[in-house]
Amino acid sequence: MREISYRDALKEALKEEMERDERVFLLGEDIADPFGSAYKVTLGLSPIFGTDRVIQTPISEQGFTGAAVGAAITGLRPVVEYMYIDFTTMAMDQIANQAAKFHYMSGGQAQVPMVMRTQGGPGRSSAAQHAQSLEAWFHHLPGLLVAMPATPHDAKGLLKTAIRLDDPVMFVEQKLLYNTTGPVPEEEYTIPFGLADVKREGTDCTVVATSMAVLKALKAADLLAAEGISIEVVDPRTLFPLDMETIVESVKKTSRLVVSHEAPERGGFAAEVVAQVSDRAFDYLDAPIQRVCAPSVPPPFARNMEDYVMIDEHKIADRVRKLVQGEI
Amino acid sequence: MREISYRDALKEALKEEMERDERVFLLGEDIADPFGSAYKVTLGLSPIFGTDRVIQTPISEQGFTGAAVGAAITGLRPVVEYMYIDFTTMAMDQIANQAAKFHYMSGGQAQVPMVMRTQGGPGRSSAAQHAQSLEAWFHHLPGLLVAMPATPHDAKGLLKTAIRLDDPVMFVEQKLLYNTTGPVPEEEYTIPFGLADVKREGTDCTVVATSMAVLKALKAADLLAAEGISIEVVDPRTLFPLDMETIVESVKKTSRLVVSHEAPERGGFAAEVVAQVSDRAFDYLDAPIQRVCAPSVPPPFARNMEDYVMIDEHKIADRVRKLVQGEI
Amino acid sequence: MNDRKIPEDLTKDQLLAMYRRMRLIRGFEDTAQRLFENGEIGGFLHLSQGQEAVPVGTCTALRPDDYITSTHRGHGDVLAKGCEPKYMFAELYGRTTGYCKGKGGSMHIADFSQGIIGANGIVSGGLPIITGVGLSIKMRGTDQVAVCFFGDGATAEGGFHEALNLASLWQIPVIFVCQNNLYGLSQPFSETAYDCDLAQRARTYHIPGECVDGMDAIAVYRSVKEAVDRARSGGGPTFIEAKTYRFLGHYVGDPALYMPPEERKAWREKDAIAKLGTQLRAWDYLTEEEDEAMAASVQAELEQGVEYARSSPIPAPEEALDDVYVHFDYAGNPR
Amino acid sequence: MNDRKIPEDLTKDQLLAMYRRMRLIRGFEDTAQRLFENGEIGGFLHLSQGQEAVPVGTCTALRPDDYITSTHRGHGDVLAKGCEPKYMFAELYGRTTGYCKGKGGSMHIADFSQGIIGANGIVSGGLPIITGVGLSIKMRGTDQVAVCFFGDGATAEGGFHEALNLASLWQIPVIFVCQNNLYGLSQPFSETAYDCDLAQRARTYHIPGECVDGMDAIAVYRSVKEAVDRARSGGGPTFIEAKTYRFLGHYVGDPALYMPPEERKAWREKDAIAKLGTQLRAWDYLTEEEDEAMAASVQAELEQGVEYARSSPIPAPEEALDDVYVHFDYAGNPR
Ligand SMILES: Cc1ncc(C[n+]2csc(CCOP(=O)(O)OP(=O)(O)O)c2C)c(N)n1
Ligand SMILES: Cc1ncc(C[n+]2csc(CCOP(=O)(O)OP(=O)(O)O)c2C)c(N)n1
Ligand SMILES: [Mg+2]
Ligand SMILES: [Mg+2]
Repeated sequence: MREISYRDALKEALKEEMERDERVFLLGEDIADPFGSAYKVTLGLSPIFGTDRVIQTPISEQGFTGAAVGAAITGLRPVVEYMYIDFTTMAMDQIANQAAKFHYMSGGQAQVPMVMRTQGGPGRSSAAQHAQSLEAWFHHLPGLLVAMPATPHDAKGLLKTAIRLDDPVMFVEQKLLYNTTGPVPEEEYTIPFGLADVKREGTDCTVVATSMAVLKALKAADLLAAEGISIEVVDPRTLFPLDMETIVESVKKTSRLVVSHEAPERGGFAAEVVAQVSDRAFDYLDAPIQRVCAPSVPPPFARNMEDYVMIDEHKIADRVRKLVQGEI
Repeated sequence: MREISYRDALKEALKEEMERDERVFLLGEDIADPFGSAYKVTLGLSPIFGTDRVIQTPISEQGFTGAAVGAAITGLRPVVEYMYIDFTTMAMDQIANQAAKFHYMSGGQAQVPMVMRTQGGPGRSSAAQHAQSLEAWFHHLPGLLVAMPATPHDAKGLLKTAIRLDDPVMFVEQKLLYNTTGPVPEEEYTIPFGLADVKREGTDCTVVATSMAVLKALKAADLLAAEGISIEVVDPRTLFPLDMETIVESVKKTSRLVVSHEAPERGGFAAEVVAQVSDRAFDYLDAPIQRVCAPSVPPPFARNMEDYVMIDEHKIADRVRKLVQGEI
Repeated sequence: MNDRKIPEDLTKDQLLAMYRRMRLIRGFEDTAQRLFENGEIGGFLHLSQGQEAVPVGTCTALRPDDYITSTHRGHGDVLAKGCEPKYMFAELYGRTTGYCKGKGGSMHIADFSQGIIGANGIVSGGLPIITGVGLSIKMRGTDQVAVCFFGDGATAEGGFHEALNLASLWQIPVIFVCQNNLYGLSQPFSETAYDCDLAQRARTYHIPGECVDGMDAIAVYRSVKEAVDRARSGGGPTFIEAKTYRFLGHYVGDPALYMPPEERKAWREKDAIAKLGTQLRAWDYLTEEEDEAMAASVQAELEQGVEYARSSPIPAPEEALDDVYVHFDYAGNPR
Repeated sequence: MNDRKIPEDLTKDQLLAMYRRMRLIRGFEDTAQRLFENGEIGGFLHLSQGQEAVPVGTCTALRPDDYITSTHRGHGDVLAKGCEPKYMFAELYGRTTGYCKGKGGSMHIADFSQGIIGANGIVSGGLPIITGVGLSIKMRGTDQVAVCFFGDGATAEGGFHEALNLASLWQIPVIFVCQNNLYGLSQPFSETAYDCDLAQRARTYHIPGECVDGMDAIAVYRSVKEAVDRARSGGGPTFIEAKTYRFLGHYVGDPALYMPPEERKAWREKDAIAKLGTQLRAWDYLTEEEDEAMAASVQAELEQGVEYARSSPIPAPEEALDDVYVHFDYAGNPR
């Protein structure tokens, strides 16, 4: 199968959905050519669809989020882009109090088919206000769906689904993933929300990982395989809806679980997975569930400090090793 | 000991700290007399301290939060009030990217001694945008401290400490607690952050509860006591720093744990408690840790629907009973 | 007084309909207040007695397929655009027949079938949203227009600025109608902005702005009509400040100690309903008997509305879990 | 040209210091760019070549105890207020000797000891903050002033409006200095606001506003000086739009295809450093030799700065866990 980048996979999804449905349009800062957005996902789309459908906005996150809400509830299907997930803070009322709640508070009258694309995560020395991983906020919020693709294949399939759903979706990309490549079918496909993907099968320990952590977990799997330890890497792909069946099945098989993400540990998504698994698979667990996440500090600037707080394959492998060897 | 209301306890804390330290001042919407703030906590303070220290602002949450950050980093000690926790969404950049991070990103130069008072929670049919419990967002955020007092005594002691700390504090009150009363010493006292309070001792099951859930847990304790079940109610009082020692000690004694709060379950604070306890007390747990929280839906308006999603003593007691009787 | 001059731009029927609507709103608010004070309904009630001329004047200039957004003080706005009291009462009673099936309550009443995008509990919440409604009209190529109602207090929020800026940039068919009732919650407008002329501020965005007497329904109508005509023909947004007054406190239960009694009295004397009634009689559009008959019919409609609400089914409590998502139940299971 | 007329309000020493500071900024930015392109430093670099006259003109009107806030493009602003290149380079290198001990990087350089409250990665982030700085000055009763630097792009954010509104209401000693370099990131200012005169907009808040040639350091100084004098004597806030230009792309690595070459060329010709140099020579304040000596001294200072940074200690990685709280470690243990 052809291999394309995560960036191009996303771009294809946008292009195909804009071709398929003329109600779909893009809204965000600096998304039109020649700049084509900070991570170049939308580069090349304004020449095709025009700046009436690739609408470049002033630096007004609250304003353009409201614009998306207003457009969505009156029949269009906006896809907005926040250049960094850190800037969703500027639009939090429109995201949390409006987009996420309109369907509910109108008693089901309104539908809010909007996608909020953004990217987070560390790894580029971009410091405290450009490298956060804030998905836990959106995951906690009733009314939103949250997707976090780790591969080009998932990125394309999930984005197409997100655009077709009638619920608001927070779609969280990762800045270091854009240049990663992987197989993506030429033919049309979509990936349902709420379906985890077992990215690697294994027997000794389950690792539930999201976004960049999936890639790190797969590398950890290689390291561990060399030592005779077999891990199963489960990527939920959507944080909500969350495919607990696949996770619980895996844990029942392996009896051990590590949950990993790039966001700070305290109150992060991993805690929810721990809480649900420890409830639903209590009798199957041989050891306490472990979290491999960032320590709860803001992203530091200096590379070595940033590396220190970032998860990586070694941190995951070390924890798995300790679990399997009964040291935890 | 004299009994006063939660509201008056808070008011006393503000008054005493404003008398003690002239750098302390209040900032928020409609906080001056004669209105004296939505829940009347600040009523009576502007006549004493003047409207130069009880500063009533336009409806500009972003603006006045920024004003507090600016004042705090240049030597003052602002206490801001968000009328409803739901409105922190309007100020999220200033809270999350500025207040919480200034100390860190300036390499320790800046200190941000500001308190953000607000109130959340259901119970008054105030619907989707006036009854949320958003403390999990702030708990997840490195750089903030989070307090959630359940009693007049704790409200006063914690607020005085919050004002004296040099770190930014999200101080979350609860709308139905303002009229509750309890013993509060006449003499000066403060309560340290990070010190849980065992609100009732017991042997069969630990219930960790926050804010309003503490009162519900205490009622559940009465219900259960009549059936011969003894629960220990632990109130962490501050979500961060979190006194895990007290919680783990209690769980080691009782072998069972229920965690309860009013916020939606998915990704809420309870998940963090579960994750930490299941790691640190794995071998002491006789049964899976249970969460008694709101289902993850926006707050509905109609009383009976709101009651349905609210936690109460029966929901807590039922879950404890099942745990103790081995049905879970 | 040119009260004698019969309007040429509004028919007798229109004027009578406006008058009736204003009385319906007043009656609705008075009834809601009574029901709240009786303990029959709960939540927050932000009532709009005194402000009726603004929504009614405005919505008289609108078509059924036009849109409005409103605020926490939204009863008058949504009634003016076409909401029926009975479904509104049902909402306040938390019944399944309410506009939002009891999930929304006073602050979230919406009727999408009539372009009523809803009241909003967030001050300024509707302002960013209206830009999307305008954008959507423009993209769909219809000649609808969209009105954003908001209060004077909302003008201090950042969303006010962002919305005006986007509307100006996009030249969308949006009419900003600021109901300046002189107070935010308890704060006088003079504490919201220093000596501010809102229409003038709008003009710095190149949005035509004007200030109109919000106690005069016909004046409001005319101002909005001009804006609507311009918007429909592609002329972009307009800003209207309607100076009005909230006769009562911020919400039911607020003694409003911050409103000087003389001020309250003075504004009561400008009552827009009384004014229009006097005009209608002066123009021989309405006899005393017709006036009384109308009062009775309004009263009957409201009483029937309350009755309808009272006798409507209470939602099953577990309906609280519905309507979180279109495609999933609240727990994330597909449906 | 009145370039021959020697300024009476600035001494020769002041003018030479301004000139040197501008060259220091230019050199700092050029050096940082080279270091980034070499791969010696990382992160994001938003450089300010071309804009030097604005911060230098502004800060020449300030006292050491006055405050500034800045933006993602903050090197020039903080250098103008007194930051030293060596500690800035150390920050860019992520060293313990950096202003923020390597935790902040380019977008967060701050020096509280000199009132430099810091660059800010959030567009418009400093605007709400400056109101608090102004409030604090007023409450503490000093005669300090506070300058808020921000870009044209920031004026579309809600925080811009909220900050101007509060400053106006509170009459605080704040000077808003908008560095209008014609572009947001890639978006021309004409796409940020429809035909907007920013100083005029400020005046609707009753904030005196004026537009100044941002390629003329002396003009900027005079404009800010007037504002500072007013602010110090209790006259409240001022808004200044300085029209300037970013010679390069938005960040190092941005080819800036959206900036027309003729436009870039035309602005290069207005270079404020060259302009001031010509003036200084015309006034006989600077000989060719002195000019070259100054260039060499600037170059030496920068090279020493880089050397200082390179030879400074790298933080222990686990220092990443420090400075989250004053009273607790990152995990919540008291200290
Ligand atoms: C973002 C936000 N901040 C504060 C409030 C609390 N609040 C509700 S109404 C109100 C006053 C609004 O004043 P105005 O906009 O003039 O409308 P009015 O009440 O006069 O109709 C306030 C402060 C809110 N609902 N939303
Ligand atoms: C809230 C927010 N939105 C978007 C960005 C991304 N961003 C960084 S700089 C920039 C352009 C800023 O333009 P302007 O304010 O004119 O400053 P300039 O870059 O021209 O100095 C943008 C969009 C950001 N940092 N913060
Ligand atoms: Mg008002
Ligand atoms: Mg710019």
